[in-house]
Amino acid sequence: MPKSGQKAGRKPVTFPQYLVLNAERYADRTAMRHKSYGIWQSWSWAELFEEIRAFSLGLRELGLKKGDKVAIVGSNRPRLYWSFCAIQAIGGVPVPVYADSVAEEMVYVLEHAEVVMAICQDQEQVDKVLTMQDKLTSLQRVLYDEVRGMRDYDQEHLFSIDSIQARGGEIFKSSGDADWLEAIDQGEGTELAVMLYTSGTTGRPKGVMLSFDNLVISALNGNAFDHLDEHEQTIAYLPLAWVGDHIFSYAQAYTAGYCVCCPESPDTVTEDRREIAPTYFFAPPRVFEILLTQIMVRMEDAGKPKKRMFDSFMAHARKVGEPILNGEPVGLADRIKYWIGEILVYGPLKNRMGFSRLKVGYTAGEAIGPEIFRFYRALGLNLKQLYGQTEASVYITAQPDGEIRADTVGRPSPDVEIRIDDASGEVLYRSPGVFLGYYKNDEATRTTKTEEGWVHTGDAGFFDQEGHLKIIDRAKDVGKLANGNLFAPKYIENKLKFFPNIKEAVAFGDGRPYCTVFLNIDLTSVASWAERNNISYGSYQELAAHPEVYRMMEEHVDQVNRELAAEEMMAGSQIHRFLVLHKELDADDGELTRTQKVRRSFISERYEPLIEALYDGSTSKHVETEVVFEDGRKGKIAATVEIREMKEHAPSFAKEAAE
Amino acid sequence: MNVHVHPTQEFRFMRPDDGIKQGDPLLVVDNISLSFGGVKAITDISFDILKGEIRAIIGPNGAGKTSMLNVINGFYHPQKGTITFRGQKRSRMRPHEAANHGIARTFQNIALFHGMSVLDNIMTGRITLMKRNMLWQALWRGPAETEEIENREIVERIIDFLEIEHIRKTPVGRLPYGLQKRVELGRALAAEPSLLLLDEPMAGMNLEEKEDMSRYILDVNQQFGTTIALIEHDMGVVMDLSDRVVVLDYGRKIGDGTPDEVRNHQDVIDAYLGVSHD
Amino acid sequence: MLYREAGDFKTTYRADEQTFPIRSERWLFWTVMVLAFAVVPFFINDYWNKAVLVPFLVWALAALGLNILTGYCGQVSLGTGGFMAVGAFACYKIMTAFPDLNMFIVVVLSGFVTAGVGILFGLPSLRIKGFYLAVATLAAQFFLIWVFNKFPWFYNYSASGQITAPERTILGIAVTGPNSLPWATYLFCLAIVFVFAWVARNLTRGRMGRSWMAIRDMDIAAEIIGVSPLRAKLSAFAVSSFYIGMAGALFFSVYLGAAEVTEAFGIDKSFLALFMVIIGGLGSILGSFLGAGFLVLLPVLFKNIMVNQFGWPTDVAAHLQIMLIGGLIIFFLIVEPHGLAQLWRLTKEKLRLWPFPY
Amino acid sequence: MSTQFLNFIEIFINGLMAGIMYSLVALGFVLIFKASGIFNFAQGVMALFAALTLVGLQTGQVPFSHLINAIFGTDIHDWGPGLPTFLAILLTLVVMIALAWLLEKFVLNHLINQEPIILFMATIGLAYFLEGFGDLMWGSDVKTLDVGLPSGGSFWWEDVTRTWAPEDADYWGMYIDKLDISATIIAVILVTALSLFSQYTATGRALRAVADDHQAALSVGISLRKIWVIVWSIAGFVALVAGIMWGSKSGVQFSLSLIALKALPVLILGGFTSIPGAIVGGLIIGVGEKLAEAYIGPMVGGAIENWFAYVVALAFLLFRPQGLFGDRIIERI
Repeated sequence: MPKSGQKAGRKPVTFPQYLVLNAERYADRTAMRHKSYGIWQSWSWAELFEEIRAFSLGLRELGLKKGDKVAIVGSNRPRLYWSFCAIQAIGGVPVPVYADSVAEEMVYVLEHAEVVMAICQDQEQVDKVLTMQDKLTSLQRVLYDEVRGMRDYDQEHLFSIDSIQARGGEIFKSSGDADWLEAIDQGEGTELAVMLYTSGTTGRPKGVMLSFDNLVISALNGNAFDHLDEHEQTIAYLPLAWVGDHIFSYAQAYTAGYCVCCPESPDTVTEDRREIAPTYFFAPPRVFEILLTQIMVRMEDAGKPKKRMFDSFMAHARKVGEPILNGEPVGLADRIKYWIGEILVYGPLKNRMGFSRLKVGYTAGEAIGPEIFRFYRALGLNLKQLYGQTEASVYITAQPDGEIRADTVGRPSPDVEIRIDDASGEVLYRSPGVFLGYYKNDEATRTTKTEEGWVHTGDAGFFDQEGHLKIIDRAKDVGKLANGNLFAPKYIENKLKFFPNIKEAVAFGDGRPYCTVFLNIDLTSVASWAERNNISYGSYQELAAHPEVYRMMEEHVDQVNRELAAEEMMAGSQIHRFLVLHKELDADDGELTRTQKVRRSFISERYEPLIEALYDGSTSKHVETEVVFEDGRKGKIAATVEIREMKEHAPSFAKEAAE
Repeated sequence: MNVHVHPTQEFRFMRPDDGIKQGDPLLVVDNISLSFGGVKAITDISFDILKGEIRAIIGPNGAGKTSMLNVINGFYHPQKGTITFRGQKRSRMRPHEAANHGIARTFQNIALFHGMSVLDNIMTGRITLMKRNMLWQALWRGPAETEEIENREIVERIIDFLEIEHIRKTPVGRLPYGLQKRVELGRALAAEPSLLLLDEPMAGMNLEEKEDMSRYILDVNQQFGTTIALIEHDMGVVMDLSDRVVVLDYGRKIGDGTPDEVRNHQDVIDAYLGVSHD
Repeated sequence: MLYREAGDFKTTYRADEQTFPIRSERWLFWTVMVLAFAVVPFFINDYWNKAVLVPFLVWALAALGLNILTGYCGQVSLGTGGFMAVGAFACYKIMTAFPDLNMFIVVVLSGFVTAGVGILFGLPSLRIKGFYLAVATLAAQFFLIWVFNKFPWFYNYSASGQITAPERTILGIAVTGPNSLPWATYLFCLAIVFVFAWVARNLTRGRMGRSWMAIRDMDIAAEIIGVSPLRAKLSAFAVSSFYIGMAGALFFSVYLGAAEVTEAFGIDKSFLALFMVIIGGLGSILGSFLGAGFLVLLPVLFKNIMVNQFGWPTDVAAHLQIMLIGGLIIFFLIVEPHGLAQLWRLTKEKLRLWPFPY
Repeated sequence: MSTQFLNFIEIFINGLMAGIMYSLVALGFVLIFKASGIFNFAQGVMALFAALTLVGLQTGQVPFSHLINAIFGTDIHDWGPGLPTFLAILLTLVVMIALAWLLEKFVLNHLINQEPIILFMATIGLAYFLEGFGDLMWGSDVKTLDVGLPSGGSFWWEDVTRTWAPEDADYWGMYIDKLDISATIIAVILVTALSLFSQYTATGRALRAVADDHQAALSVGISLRKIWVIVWSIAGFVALVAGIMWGSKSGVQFSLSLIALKALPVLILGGFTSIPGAIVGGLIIGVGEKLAEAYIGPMVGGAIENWFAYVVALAFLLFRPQGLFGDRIIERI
């Protein structure tokens, strides 16, 4: 039990101070769990305090000083989380690193941050660090969590966390922790708390410096916004180096005093989540998408009656689930049916996914498909979206309860000011969470953060009628049609890609008279649709050009146009003409990046004749395209691609607003 | 107060002290002969196994390798010769007594208990180390449960060591072959043996599984200091793993020494060229 | 579907290894127990007691015993009837020799006597296996019945050769003899079955149970990893006989009241117990109860339908009943050779996965 | 020769003859176990069922008359004078073959690859079924079976043996039932026929192949299902013969099915898979039992024949676990 050295009446402003406070106010509450050796090993806040104190004293003994940077490399394991606080208690700065990055990538971060110590999870990570030892002149010590395989390493600057903690324990026994607590007490909110390197899409990663104030105030605001308290349970499974995990699994946990659970291994997250049933959960849209796909695939194999029952209740949930969740009035009969569905379908589904106790779930990072989003909401899960950045300590906007829309990212978070740049449409914000600056990169800091503290997000967006922010695209990609209307290709493409039948879409229109798109069908999805509808085809090319497929695509595009027409900013950029590409866009052909992102400029060059055809009014175009086959041979495929004309919808936003 | 098992605490699956110094003979096989109804399986074989080493027993099919292991752990009783284990000359001994003395073993054809889960199979390996009598077990609460949990903790370390956490509660019958082999190694390790006998631990495995298994065997030997005697067909594996090799052919010993010595031994070359082996 | 396991996680090995690891099952179990102990006694009548509940409990105990030997240790026994007879006669002798002894103690002592006999007849299992052993246990069956028939000392030289249970009490309440009340006999049996089912669970979950199962699954490997076949097999025989002996004691003293050995404990009883174990599920404690319930209730049901409803002559009904039971057994073995317990497990799996098919 | 010795011989011979009867039942077990690995507990009930059917056909009973009367309130029993013995036997055989076929189709075929204990339990279920079915079909009253075999003591043998004793002895000659003699002769014929069948016919060879190695037999294209029908038919035939013998001797009633229990010690003695074992084992048990009954029985109060055979078999097994004709087991791992 800590002897509080807290200055009387002062609110804690650093995480070590929160640790001291929690060890008092929540002494017996569980602070952390880790599934290991088959059970959930647990630590109360009081125990956590002792562990971290021993760790911290050991680190100090090892020579860690105020201001020293320490790299943390590994997956979500308790001791790596402890090391954050253990380092900060001495005044050191933790620098979490993406564990899956290769040695060359890691060396840049470690070198740039001038780390003096590296705390690694296991032999694999230690090996990575040791291979680049000669480049890391400042690195003096390497610590490791798991001893497995470390027996043969006898370098004298290698230590197990165990031995460090044991040493720290001895120090505490012999000379107590008064000076250590004193040092914690001295901590100021303005001090540098952590450095998070952003994996920028271009150029070298930048070290975002966040102060205690940034993190603590953001965390407190986040807690208040979603009414999170010490009763929450969350599961830590996202990379330590990612700001979201740092906020959800560290900052908010310490400030609210809730419990963070570490899975047994990255492979068992699903089972572990089911066991823990978190009350607060974050996942990128992809995770929700995969979960939904798994559900649907497994239900496909269910017996007929069960499948019918499932479909019927899911349809009902889509109808009334969200209104019930939002507290809107719903008829008694519908409520009863929903209640039966809860017993038969929704409840079991939530149970299988481990969401039975979910209070708040968040998704962010990319746009989530409205169907996917609605599915979870319909089940009665309070899934919301937020918009955030490392530079903002996550929170920029978030959806308040009861105001959930699939296509917005919500209202500005507490204490956050937002403005939209008139010229470029770029979103700028100012908040207590705004970072101190990029480490050793003043130039980048200056271009991102204005004198007044406004930060450029790089994203273009606008507020809708209700005051919700809508993000449309990266600001630099947003263009204008020849008639001056806004053209946001990614926004249109995303809308198209939400249809399961469309795998990829490429929109054109910058400086052109109207918007046109290339479409790529999703083979799996369309093939199974074809099978159900007795449509025979011999090849991808044949299927893609099938009139029925075109008809289906036409419906999808029309649907998107209707949606665009309902939006003030977008109504002008409806799709006028489209075509379905005769081949799948492929990274082997250079059309996609290795991470499956569209390389727009390359495609415009390669399919120049097709783009021209989209604008010259022709109804079909013959092309020959060079391709690389799987075995590396090169060949040509030729096809005549049909082009369809679409009808434009009259703008309907005004009408909707009047309703 | 929560109880914690630290993943990092050093752990050795070995009886604390068997009175033999590192490098001294742990087991001495002296002049053993074994026959079944007149058919000779083993003829006058002598060799020793030193504490801390990995000793390979190789030879073509039918050379008497498995019979030799069966003699060592008391399953077969030789007509002639003596076995000295941990300095004590051994008289006729039942296999479970040999197990009690610290000899554990895996089998050529996996001999797991198919009605039980992975966890229970490995727990069964600790049967010689669990002592609570029937009365305590009938009551369960108290000593029996405490003993069970203590042993479970140790077994969980083995599960962690062999990286089979995800199948902990799966019935062994549902596992693929390679994993079953691993579970069997776990069951043998659970007995904290002084001497570990492995009968073709890599038979029927693909390259990747073989590499994994080799790593486990080396780790067991190095991390826990367990003495290992293994039979293996894959010569590459034998040469990589073992400290010393004994070669049998038609129930006789034809070679004994380091892998290099054995590889160049004329009799051994003949034996291996003269017979087809798989 | 009914299972809600999310959030039901284990922080200790004790919690992880408990009998009902799933919360809802714990609830179900204790609800059933409360019903059995606190509700049923108020509604019980003589018919339900004698025709259904007591035979169910007694046979559940016997099946439990046989399941330990056959289901857990893999030693097939056809001597259950004989061992029940040992329990019954031990009970009779103790009851008449020590009239003041608490009936609970009498039953347990009968169990111990039977355990001793069981060890004796278990000795051949060290040499012979499988069906050979099964046939050998028949020797026990015939020999024991013969002994109890031949030596009048066992039935206190009564003229009829029958043994008759005198009235004995627990806490002043009669549980045997003609004056015992249904609720008392029921609760007496229930308490014994509850306690010893719990003991059986304890024995099978730990070292002992694993050594039995190791012998069952692969006896040679078991011995090589350190299981002593002598201890494992004989302890299984002892424990199994202990349970069967208690069941025999209850069968005689509480259920029948009076018994003639060849009639009450014939080989058909051995088969009945074996059926219960197989239909219920080998190596499952729950299975012992399900099997006993099934085979106790089925004849009652048949009899009610054919004699009471259709008014058929009893002999025709009896023949049809035997035939149907035989047929049902075959049917069950075909549909689910691992018994009702496995059926329960599969259903549970389905419900846990609901709404998913796998 | 002394009277004691003559008595001994008489007991011995009677034992041998009783043993033949045991062998006859054991043979049915062995045949099925060899071909399918099933320990057919219903063999005894099959004999009972065969005998019941035979009597029923012979005497012209209406099958299921009790059940029919119970349901429809009618009062029918016989349909006529009955069939001639030969025809009745033939028809019973047809019934037994039909039974084998039905059994394969509805039971065994669904239990392929199950553990032996499950198959064993299924045969116990079958025993219950057949017992109930037989009783329901033909009634459970004790019936006499007469197929025209001679019965009663052999006076000729009595006369012959009387002369062997000393003149002054109070000896009336050995008693041997003629029925036992015919049974012995029939059993010998049956065994010879079976051996010839398995040696010299294609089906017989297939049977042996299956017994040796199921997998191999399957791989050379022998239909397991066909084999099973055949082997169960043969077992049904053997059961019929045993049923005739036992039924003629002691009447057709439920206790007939218990002769199966008598055959079990024969099996452990002779081994589950050996036909000579079944025969020699049967003889040993028969003789042992009769001798024990005569010489040990009086000492312990008699009626020991129920268990004595088992004890003999058991004692034997303890010294030779593999049975009389089994090979020594070398355990491998």
